[in-house]
Amino acid sequence: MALTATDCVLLSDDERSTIEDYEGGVPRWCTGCGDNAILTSLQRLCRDEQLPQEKVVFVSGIGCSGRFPHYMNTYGFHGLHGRALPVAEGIKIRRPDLHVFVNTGDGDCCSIGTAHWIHALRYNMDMTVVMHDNRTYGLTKHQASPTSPLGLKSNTTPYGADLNPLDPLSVTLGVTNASFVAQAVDWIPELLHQIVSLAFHHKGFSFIRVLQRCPEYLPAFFDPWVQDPARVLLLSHQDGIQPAPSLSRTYRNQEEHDPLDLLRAKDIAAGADAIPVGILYRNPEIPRYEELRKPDRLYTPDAIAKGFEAELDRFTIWPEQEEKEHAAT
Amino acid sequence: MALTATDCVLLSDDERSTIEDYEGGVPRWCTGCGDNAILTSLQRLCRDEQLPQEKVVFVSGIGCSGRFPHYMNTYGFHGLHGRALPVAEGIKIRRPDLHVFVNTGDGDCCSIGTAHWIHALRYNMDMTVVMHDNRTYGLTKHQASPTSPLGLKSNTTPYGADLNPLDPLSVTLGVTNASFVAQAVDWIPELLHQIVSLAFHHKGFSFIRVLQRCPEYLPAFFDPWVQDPARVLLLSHQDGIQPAPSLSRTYRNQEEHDPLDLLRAKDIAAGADAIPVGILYRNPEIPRYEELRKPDRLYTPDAIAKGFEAELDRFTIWPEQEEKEHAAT
Amino acid sequence: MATRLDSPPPGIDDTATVLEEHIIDIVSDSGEGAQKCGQSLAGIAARMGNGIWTVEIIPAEIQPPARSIEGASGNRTRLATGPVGNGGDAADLVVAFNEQVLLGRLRAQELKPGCIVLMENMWESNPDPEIAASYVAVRDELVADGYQVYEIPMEEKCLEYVADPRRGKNMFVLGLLCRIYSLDLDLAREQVAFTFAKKGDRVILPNQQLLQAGWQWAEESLDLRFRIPATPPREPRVVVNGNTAIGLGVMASGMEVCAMYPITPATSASHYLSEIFEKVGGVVHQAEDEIAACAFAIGASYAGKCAVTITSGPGYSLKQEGIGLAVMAEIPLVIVNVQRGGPSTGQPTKAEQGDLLTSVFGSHGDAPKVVMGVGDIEDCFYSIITARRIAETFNMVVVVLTDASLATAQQPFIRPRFSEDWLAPPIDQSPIPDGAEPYEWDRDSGLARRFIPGQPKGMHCLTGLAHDRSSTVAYDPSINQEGLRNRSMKLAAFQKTLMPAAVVGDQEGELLVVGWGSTKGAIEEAVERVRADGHRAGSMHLKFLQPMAPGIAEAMQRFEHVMAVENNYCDYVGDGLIDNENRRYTNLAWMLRARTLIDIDCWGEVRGQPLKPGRIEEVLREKLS
Amino acid sequence: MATRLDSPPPGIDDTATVLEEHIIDIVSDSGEGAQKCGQSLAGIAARMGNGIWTVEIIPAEIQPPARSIEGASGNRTRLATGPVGNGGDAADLVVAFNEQVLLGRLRAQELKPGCIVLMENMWESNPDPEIAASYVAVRDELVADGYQVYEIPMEEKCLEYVADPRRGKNMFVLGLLCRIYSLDLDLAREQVAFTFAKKGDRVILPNQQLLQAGWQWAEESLDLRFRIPATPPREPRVVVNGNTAIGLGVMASGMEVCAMYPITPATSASHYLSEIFEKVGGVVHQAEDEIAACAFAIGASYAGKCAVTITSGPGYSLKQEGIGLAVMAEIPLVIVNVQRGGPSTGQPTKAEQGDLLTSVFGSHGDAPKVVMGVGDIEDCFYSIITARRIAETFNMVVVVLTDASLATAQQPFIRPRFSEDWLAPPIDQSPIPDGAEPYEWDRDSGLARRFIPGQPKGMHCLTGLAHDRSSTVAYDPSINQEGLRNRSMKLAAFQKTLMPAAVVGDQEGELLVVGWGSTKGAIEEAVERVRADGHRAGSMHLKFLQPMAPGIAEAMQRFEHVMAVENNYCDYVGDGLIDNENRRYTNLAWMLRARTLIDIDCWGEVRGQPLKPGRIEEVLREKLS
Ligand SMILES: Cc1ncc(C[n+]2csc(CCOP(=O)(O)OP(=O)(O)O)c2C)c(N)n1
Ligand SMILES: Cc1ncc(C[n+]2csc(CCOP(=O)(O)OP(=O)(O)O)c2C)c(N)n1
Ligand code: SF4
Ligand code: SF4
Ligand SMILES: [Mg+2]
Ligand SMILES: [Mg+2]
Repeated sequence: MALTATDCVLLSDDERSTIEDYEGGVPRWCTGCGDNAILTSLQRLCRDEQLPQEKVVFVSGIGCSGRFPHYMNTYGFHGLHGRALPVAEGIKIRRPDLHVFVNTGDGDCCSIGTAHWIHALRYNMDMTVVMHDNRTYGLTKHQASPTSPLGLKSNTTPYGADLNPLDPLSVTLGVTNASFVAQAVDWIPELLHQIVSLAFHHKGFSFIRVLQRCPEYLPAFFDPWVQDPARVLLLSHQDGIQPAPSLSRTYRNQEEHDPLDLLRAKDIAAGADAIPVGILYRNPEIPRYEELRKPDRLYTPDAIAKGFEAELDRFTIWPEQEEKEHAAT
Repeated sequence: MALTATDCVLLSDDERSTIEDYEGGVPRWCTGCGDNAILTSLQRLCRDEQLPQEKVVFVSGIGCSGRFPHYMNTYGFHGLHGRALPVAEGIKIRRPDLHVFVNTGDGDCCSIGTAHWIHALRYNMDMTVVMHDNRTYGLTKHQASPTSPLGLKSNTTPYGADLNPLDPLSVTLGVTNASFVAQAVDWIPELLHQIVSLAFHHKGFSFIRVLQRCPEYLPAFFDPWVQDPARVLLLSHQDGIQPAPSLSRTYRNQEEHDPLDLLRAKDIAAGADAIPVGILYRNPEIPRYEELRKPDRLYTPDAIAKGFEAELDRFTIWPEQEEKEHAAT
Repeated sequence: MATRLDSPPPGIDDTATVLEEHIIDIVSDSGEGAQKCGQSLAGIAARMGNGIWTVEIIPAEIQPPARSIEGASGNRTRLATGPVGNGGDAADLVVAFNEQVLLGRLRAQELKPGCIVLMENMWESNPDPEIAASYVAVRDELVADGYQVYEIPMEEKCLEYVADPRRGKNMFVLGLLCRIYSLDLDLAREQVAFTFAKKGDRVILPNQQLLQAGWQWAEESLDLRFRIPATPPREPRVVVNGNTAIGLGVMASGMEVCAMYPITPATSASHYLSEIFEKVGGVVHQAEDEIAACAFAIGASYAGKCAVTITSGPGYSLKQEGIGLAVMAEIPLVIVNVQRGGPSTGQPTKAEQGDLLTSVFGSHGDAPKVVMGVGDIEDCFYSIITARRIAETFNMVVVVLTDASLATAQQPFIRPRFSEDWLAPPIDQSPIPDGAEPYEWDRDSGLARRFIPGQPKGMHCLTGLAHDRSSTVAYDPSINQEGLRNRSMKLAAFQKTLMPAAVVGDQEGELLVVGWGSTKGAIEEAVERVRADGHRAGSMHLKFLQPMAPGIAEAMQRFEHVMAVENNYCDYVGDGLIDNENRRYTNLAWMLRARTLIDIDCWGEVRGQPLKPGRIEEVLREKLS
Repeated sequence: MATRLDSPPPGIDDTATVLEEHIIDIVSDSGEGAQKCGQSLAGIAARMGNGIWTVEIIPAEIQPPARSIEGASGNRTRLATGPVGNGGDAADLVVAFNEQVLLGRLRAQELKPGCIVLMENMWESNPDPEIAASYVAVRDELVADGYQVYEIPMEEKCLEYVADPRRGKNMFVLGLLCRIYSLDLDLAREQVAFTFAKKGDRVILPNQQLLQAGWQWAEESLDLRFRIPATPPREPRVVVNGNTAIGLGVMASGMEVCAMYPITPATSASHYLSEIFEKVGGVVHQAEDEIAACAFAIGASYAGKCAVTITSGPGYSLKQEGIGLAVMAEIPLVIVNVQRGGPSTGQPTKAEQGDLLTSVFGSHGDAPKVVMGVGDIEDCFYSIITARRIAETFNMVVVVLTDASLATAQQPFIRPRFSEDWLAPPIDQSPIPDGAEPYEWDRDSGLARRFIPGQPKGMHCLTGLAHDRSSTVAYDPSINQEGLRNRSMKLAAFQKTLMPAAVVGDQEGELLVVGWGSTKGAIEEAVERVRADGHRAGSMHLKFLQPMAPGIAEAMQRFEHVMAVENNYCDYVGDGLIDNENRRYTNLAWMLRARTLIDIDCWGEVRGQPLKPGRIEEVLREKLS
């Protein structure tokens, strides 16, 4: 009855998976929520790449964004607020066969999850991380998040947010071993998808910040950018996104940006005017933690038995007779 | 018997405090430990500035560095591993009269305390923060820290640390609202002291990373830099450190660096060769959280009573008669 | 059940059936305003002098799909002649904006069999045949099952006044209900004005019109007339929910700093506080996480500004290390835990009392702290004031446990009279006398005077390490023992100040029910019901869970049986593999069994809802049989 | 006390006094190698077949000043004819490298009155007159108080062989002690070779010379001759400390991932594991903090690689939220808590058993998990294997409680024979049968088969929210109740597999002592001592603290008194304001009182040290009088 792994591969090769195969429960986000665009893009990616559903794990924290895995027909891990990344690392460390995706929110990632975010960048494990940045706490009904704009009136800042928003791109680019940093916006699905694909193909930790509309709590907030393409800066490059001509006609504000140019990336991120969309930084040379920690021998009962006996030998007091025998072996 | 605050000020004005006045218990660090140089510098600072001992609070986490407050004859708060910064913020928020200092280690700040570090930069509260970066866990007897050099053999990395060290300067410079970022080394006490003084006078969150020798666990690690002044890059500027001529003769590798130039600061931080010493970034214009949240009225029983009654009014159901009276007032 | 009690006041239609109480549910899709409708109804009744208790009906999801069973959002109002302390058992009358949310209430057994049902009737003519059919099916089923169904053209009627009837229906229904329950229309108009005060006349006037229209329609087309006699209040009262009461308590307690991180269902307390605290010079700090919030509060308290941190389950777990530090260093700290369904993320919007044991025994090592439960809305307010005072008198951590049911429930209570005694004196900045030490533990009470930064000659280094009287790190074994003893002694000293535990109902007899927290009203009501049948029963509600009031064991010994009733989990002997050797008890039962050695039985339920008096009554009857 | 037992083996000097046991302390400034000396001594004795127990004497500070009372660093070895399970009461013989560290032991009452004292004599001629005077004063005081003081020219003698005598003294002392205790010099040489094996002959040879020199000096200049008869071992044994045993246990249990964050005293287990785990394909991940370590372990376990996270008090508190998630989502997880002095940072290097209640009741909401205590070194090893198995069989969190005293104590035990049964089968990647659901809870046992990523047709979304059998978020109240019930049932199902609790000593009588964890040996010894005086006493040591073995109450009922003895805090009635209504009990006493309703008394101490049999004996005698 039980099928071997090879059987399964053969089985699934028979028929190509469709988008529907990756669809889980009916999404329960608000109408017009940018999370829907992200969902579509990732379902498309799975289809494009024909990922076996059982080999895919979507890991999330808590938030509207945290609901994401429930809407995928893959394995999902909807864990704790802020802790998606260390869970994902634990999954990946000994399961290189699994495709690991992470969905996290601006609060989940940049507030309670900050430490894990910084360190996940440093570990550079192979996973695709989407930060749904709606610049508020959606699920808990509108409190300021670290990326909330200055002056935002929210339930915890009824007189307006006091602090300048944290810039997740600048922070990310400051972290040693960051290997893939990109920004997308939910309202240009074509580029979102290109970015998601590039991220998926990057071997390492790919961090995508998606500016995501939350019509429920920040209804008109992104309108100025949505309505004025000049306020979006496309970062095109042969190693980055390549907007289709039709799109280029709308989005004329473009810069040819080499994803290997870290200093320029930092400068672009720090620029206040236009929203950069594209790959800010990509460096495929940075080693991955799961590779660095890859076992150089197989974890088998035999290996364990051997290693264990060798360790015991170090601490053993042999009875006189056995000692001699032991010494002889 | 009780003296008013003014009395105390007058009293202490009588006599200048000496270094000894700021000395607490006998330091219990290893001989040659760089923490001693930091202690001396901060005691000197208190003396130079004639800070009333009772108005000074040193807050620390856990680690060898965490012992710091015990050696100051001021108020001290030796709290939890990684949590010095939020404790310090809580102290400062309603006590602008207190001078708050924080001592934290590379593990304390850059590992378990990462989230608080990033957010403390963003809050930009007025305090002087010294990160004792010995690039290992001292107190717990030598495990790798995030800043440990690649390949370091430690108790948790017996076969050598796998990851490139996190660069605390680059991370810090990537954070919105960072207002003062500096680097010092324990073996150039003159500059350490200049930097500490500049940090103290900066109104905002001043972050100083001090490269600190740990002869116990990394005995020769800093020798190449200690012995070769060319491997230290002094960042001099009229708004930064100004090395004395004698020092300049030894440390010839200097760069005139404007602390307002953030992009150059990032580039310097990212440079791998020489250790930069000086002020990388300073921006006195960034608002401070305790100022932004300063009460615009005094917290007095009267004010509370008034505010409270006004709130109750919103929810009160008056008996018919009183209602009329109430409406009349 | 309903009987005429007395004659109606002049001007009031005397055909109305006089009731002692009624439970009214109003449910809609979320965003349709059923909550506002119910709250306004309760407000009007409270103004008239009725006892009320409101319960929010909250969907678990932020945006549940429209017309879904799990999406029921709204409000339950229990309306009575006298005071009420809980939301009661099931609805006598339900208003539903669509048949799906109605089904939700039905399935959840929240409706009394045969109760009155007022349904929006527009669905029958919905262009989508499935919807229309679904409406008809539900209606017919209800009628067949004996419910008194009334179909109401809500949307149709509202359209006569407003363009978007989805935004006006709730006030139409309010008018309808005011007529049904013979409420004062003038008071109702005032209430509407109050509800929309912030939005101004542009919003108030059309809503008053809708109110009037609802009233009118009921007057003309409905034969339902009830009256629940009320005693006009003689003292001013406030009507707030539990979380607002907490916010008011923080303001009135003299605390100056609240540090928090958002989490349901605690957050609304912080929302309210964010709005009001600055007006009196306080500050609400939203930290990067709960650990930082706790540390921030500790820092502020250490610096002399006693602080509070407000959270719920997961956040409470994260604060454990910080709590231990405050205990060890004897820093006053108030922690409010608005409990929700656990474990883990559990049921964020649902009621449970599952955090008692973790509050008492949480944090590694021996970390004695005061733990108190909150029994009703008024108690939410006063508990915070008490907690601040205990925290600062004993330099101690005080945990205040409330829960999701109190968070959103409303109940009128006598308007508090502000007292300066509620506030701490201004922080002491006088010099410390020579020779005094920062932990000068009194041998009997364990108490020591706290040194506050800024006090000359008080310099010392506070530490979470074991320390001696001078706050120096202690290596001597006996000093460690001394420190632990003194911190424990403070609890005993505080315990000596407590009044003996009081029993409500019979003082001796067959059954004593013990409880704590938000179940107070339901337990007392259930006990009253079995007493009404001649049983000799009483209830004891513990305000302090650690330490506990004196006299508990004596009180218990006066009864044949003792039973803890709690809104948390326990096993039942005979269920599956459960026997007396492995049964896990409800939270309070654990503690009382250990303390009193009395064989206290327990009953607990974790259905995400406040315990109902009827369900408790059943349990008591079974125990008594 | 010391008596001749039998004749010496051939070749052994028959003037030696034959002893049943002796306790030998060796203390120095930290870094002078007293620990190595003691461990080697124990190793030699163990090779000869003596029972041994070693206790590390650890200064609390990383670099205490030289020659300081708090700086005493070293080792206690209890050397006996038969097996020993604890470090005993006080030293019969102490070797001190300076008089200050000696004073430290004296003040801590660690020396038997009148015991043998071997002192380094060089201090008398120290150029610093204060030092010289201090030495003389201590020596004279000891002599006056009746101690048998021997002054030894350690440094002087060592200088004949090595340039830096501070680095050789310990082996000189080892030689001295081998002679005094009539140990086999050849075995001693081998032990030295083993100790310095990593460093090669360049280090081994001079150390062997020093050993010889010590032996020689004792032969010529000391009249102390003891012999503790030993039974040459017939089976191979291993001598390791508790933390090494844990590391070995992890390796042998089939776990593949250990995620940790450094913390004393847990870290040395991870250090050892870091060294060995990779050799068999395992990985030790040092996370950024304990929260991440716990989450990482959960991720690995979820992915089919059962994981362990190792920590101590503060780290354990931080993991509470993660633990709750693992409980809720039924992810197997082993957590080792090497307890230290609490609360808060407390006493990082000191022994305490203060985390039991927080292990059982920690994490908000109802979070049932298995909690087990470790009784000795061998148990450290096997407990981990058992824990992994329980975790994976029941998809449960298993907490293993050990402590600072076991962490560094050494005791020989029979070399384990590796068994493949210890390992889990390789992870299941076969397709899930049609219709199967991820939480197919068995009604009686609560058990469900776990789906592991990679299994075709097993796709589902795991969640920490309340969920139903298909892992869908549950809004239905009865599903929440069902989930909590099933998670609790698993504990009951596991409980049914436990053997009844065994009583050691008398099976009925005057007094039953109950304990758990590292106090096992000390309690059993104390009970033996009072039994030797004719008292009828027994002891019961609980391995499982949650759930608990059957038969506990029955066993207790056979005794007049029951008393819990623990290394954690409790109040005492009559001390200060303490009475029966506010007394706080030791951890286990709390739980047993609640479960059995038997009036269990308790005695607990928090002096940062393992409990001593002599102190327990006193307590038992008082209870028995
Ligand atoms: C430990 C903990 N703290 C707080 C919460 C409450 N909480 C749930 S989601 C959330 C924030 C969500 O914001 P974000 O991460 O931006 O996600 P969004 O809903 O906006 O997608 C918070 C504070 C929680 N579940 N757990
Ligand atoms: C919650 C918690 N985790 C772990 C520890 C153990 N611990 C104490 S200090 C320390 C690291 C110290 O390293 P660092 O911050 O670099 O300070 P240093 O000793 O090097 O000055 C650790 C892991 C602790 N005390 N608390
Ligand atoms: S609240 Fe905002 S983020 Fe959440 S589902 Fe609605 S629109 Fe999306
Ligand atoms: S261990 Fe290192 S950091 Fe700690 S006191 Fe010694 S030298 Fe300093
Ligand atoms: Mg968000
Ligand atoms: Mg360090």
